[in-house]
Amino acid sequence: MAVVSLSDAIRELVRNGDVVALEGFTHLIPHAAGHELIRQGRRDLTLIRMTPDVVYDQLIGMGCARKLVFSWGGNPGVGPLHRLRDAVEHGWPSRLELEEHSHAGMAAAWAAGAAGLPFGVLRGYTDTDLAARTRVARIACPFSGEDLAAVPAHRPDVGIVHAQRADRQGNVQLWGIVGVQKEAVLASARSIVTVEEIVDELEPRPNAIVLPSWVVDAVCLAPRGAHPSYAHGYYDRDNGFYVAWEAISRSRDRFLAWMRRHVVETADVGEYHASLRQTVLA
Amino acid sequence: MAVVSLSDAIRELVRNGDVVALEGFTHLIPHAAGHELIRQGRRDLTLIRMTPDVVYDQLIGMGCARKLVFSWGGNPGVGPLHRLRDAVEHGWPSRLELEEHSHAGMAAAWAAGAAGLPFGVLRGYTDTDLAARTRVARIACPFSGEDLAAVPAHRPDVGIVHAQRADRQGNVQLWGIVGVQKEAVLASARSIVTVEEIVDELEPRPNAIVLPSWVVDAVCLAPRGAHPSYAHGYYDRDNGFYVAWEAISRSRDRFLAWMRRHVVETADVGEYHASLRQTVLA
Amino acid sequence: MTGYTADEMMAVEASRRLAEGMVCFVGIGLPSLAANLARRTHAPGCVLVYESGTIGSKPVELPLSIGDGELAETADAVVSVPEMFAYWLQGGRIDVGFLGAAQIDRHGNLNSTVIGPYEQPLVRLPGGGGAPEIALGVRDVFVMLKHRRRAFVSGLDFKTSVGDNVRVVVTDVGVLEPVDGELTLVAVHEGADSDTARAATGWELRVSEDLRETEPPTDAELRALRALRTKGAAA
Amino acid sequence: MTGYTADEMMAVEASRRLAEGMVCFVGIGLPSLAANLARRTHAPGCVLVYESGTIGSKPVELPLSIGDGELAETADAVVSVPEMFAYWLQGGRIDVGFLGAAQIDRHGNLNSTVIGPYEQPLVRLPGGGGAPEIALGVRDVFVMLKHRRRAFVSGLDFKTSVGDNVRVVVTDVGVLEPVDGELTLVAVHEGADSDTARAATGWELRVSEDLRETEPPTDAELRALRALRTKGAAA
Repeated sequence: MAVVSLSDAIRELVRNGDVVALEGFTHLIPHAAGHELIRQGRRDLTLIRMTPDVVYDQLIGMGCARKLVFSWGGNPGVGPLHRLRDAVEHGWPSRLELEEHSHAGMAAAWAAGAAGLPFGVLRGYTDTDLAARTRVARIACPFSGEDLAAVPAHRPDVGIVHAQRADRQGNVQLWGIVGVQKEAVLASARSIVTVEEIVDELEPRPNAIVLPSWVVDAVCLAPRGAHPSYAHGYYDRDNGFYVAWEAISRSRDRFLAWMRRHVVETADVGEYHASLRQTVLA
Repeated sequence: MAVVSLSDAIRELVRNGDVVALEGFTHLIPHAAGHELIRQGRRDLTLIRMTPDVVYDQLIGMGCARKLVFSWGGNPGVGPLHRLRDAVEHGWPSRLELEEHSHAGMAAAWAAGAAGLPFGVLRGYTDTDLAARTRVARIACPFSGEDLAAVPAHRPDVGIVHAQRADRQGNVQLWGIVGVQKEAVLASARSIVTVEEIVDELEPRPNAIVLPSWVVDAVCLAPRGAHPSYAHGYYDRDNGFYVAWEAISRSRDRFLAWMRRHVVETADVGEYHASLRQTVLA
Repeated sequence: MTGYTADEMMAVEASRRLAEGMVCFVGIGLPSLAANLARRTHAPGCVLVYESGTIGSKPVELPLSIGDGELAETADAVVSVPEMFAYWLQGGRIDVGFLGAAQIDRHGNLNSTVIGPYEQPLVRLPGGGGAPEIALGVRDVFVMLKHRRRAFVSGLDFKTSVGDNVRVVVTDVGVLEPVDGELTLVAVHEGADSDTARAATGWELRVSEDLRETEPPTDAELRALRALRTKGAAA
Repeated sequence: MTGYTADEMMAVEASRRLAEGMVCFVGIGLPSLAANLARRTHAPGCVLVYESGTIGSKPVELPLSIGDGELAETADAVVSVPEMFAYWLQGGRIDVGFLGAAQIDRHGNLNSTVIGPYEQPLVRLPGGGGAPEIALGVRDVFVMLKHRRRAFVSGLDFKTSVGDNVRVVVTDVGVLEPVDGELTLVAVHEGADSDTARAATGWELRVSEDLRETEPPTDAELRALRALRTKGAAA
């Protein structure tokens, strides 16, 4: 593990065509890393995430994705993801293949991936139309004979998460709603963690998990790198932005203009935030 | 959930012939609860635990157990369990049936039990003689075809653990090495938690897990109830006692005398500790 | 007595069905509103579990998302998402699960996946999320849904979750409960009748012989409800 | 130079094989001694993982049990036991796993279960514990075992773990390594020779043509080792 710049980490660790997971369950969504993937023009990515929201809408709308593996895709508490819908309903900017699961199936697939198992087992998908539309098999309990669902483990090429902080050795600490971040890092062949700050010492905290430096390939400083999501103990969720995204993302032109202004034409997360402030002032 | 006396909890929740797990991985071993099982003369118990040590040696030597489900049985850092050996090698005080697993198999069985699944999956038991001596089946990954091990889930009648503290509503908090305590409680039909103290409020702590009152059937106050094991933040492991147990447990007579003096003829954990102090003074 | 909205009527009616000590798996929007209202009124000991991993959350303001920080800060425990679905939902520890949907059929099966054919959808919906296993894993499923012909359909475009455990459907017109395996109108809200419901239902709606009228929200319920909405209103 | 015990020679020899940054799955006794010695001498960045769930423990005193509180207090992370075996061991994140046993055969298979027939044992041993999956799940298995005829046997009474990943066996006589799938004596400690090893081995022991003599413990190694033993000595 090394503490490197986010642009170097993305350049060295993410290739076109990779299977990439930017995970996070509402909290700690790695927006800065998603923006860097867009700036560097990654293509044909298979994107995995339980709850694709704004950052995946942006990646899809900018044509970075070939396929989406997910269980719930929307703008939480606001509405649909217009770029995701446009890709699925009209193939704009390109066709998007879907592999659709339930949350429980995705969670089991993440846990299996982290555990080095080829599949996860759950009591699920039963009698739904999902079963016919996704990668799920039935498996019989060898003791009771009970019929259960098996999902293939997630094993991305690259797992990307955002955390509150890391120490100078690259040990990562996150707390609050921890979602599937640990699993996403452990299940991936390579991993990138963006953090709010680098500290000398990771003082223990209630409800914190630590990812030791030797399971992380790159730690990158990205202050406010989760915006419009939040970092528990650092800043709140920008609920207004999620509401605003509804209008920004509705039209292709406005979406593209917004992405150019705030992502493509900004160099990093610092300039991204500066550009947002200017827009508000203007 | 109710805060009740340990003797009432054992009387009401544990029956002869039950499958009972007193779990704990070196830390927070529920000795006081084990002693109460002995005082109340429970019989024909199937005892589950990954690492049976002194308290299981005591239960087995006092004739409470019919069967032991385990993965490592010894006096950690000291030597064998003489009462366990005597039961297995010579059938004293009665025959003891063994169901033997590996740690990984037991851990998977606990996780499956907590998850309400009939079996757990692991890459294990391969090419060992254990496979022929225990309840394990082979299962094929429906996607990759890989051959893996399946273990039946643990679903005890009663799960018993010791924790640092609970609040007056019966929410339980434990920290330090947490072992499989959460799984043992969640996998069991009924559960008993002994605690060092009852507090007004469970102030959050690093590395603590909380078991909400509605998954616990009885919370019982048992100060120093883990002795000779320890309660992180309350008292240290009595390593001298584990060393002394080697001599105490070696002969049947000395074992029985010790158990009478310190367990059978004491009313509760308080008298148990008082009797130990007197022995040292004598 | 002050006026109230259809949403408020739905939240109040759903909240009344939650009892002290019930463990509820809660989604965002009306379910969260209903469960939090119950906690502020007749069932302060009602336990809120959010799929983001928070157990026993006691939010003061309504969260906009199921992952808001306040849900973690006020929780008895916060667990990982894999643990939530494996140990807590699949483990059978949840009494009540709330579900919404774009379509429901007479058996309580729900569609939150797609309108039109799956491969060429007219409307691509967010997807199942927790619904398929919530519908299987909780004891009682409560559905909250606006009563419209396009939502109450004779045939689903896609079956996202099964109706076996659906005990009640609360709409802005009234309340449906399964009778002999078919959703039946058992109550209507103030100002509505069985015709209102029939007109808004895409199948031949059964109506209970003893059709009740629901109790309108009390002033106390409305006060508690509106005190909660500050943040939720943003959505 | 001061004298040293056979245990100290074994611990020192094993510790020398641990390199900076290696992640080691450590049991109690000699393995814990060897791994902690490495941390105090040439490999301060060696990562100690104990099956009780502590990752990156840095104990000042040697633990008597793998669950001692100090292992948790000094750890980078503490995880549940199911997570340890699923995510960390089975997940393939461990470089080196130490194993001991009552019996070993020429292929590095180990017995820590029973002496005599399983159903009517002469000696009932503690059992496999973590060994079966440590032997499968780590990259390199290091075995530490006193060199005795009753331990180095031509046939195991019970196969608790498989030898496929055994890279070295450190005994009180010398060091064995697999050559063409059979454990071969490659080094002897000061004062021992191949005959000593042959006499203590229950099979026709192969001896390497270029048999080395191990380096006796240095004063620095012994000082560091003895500083660690305070607590461990209690066992």
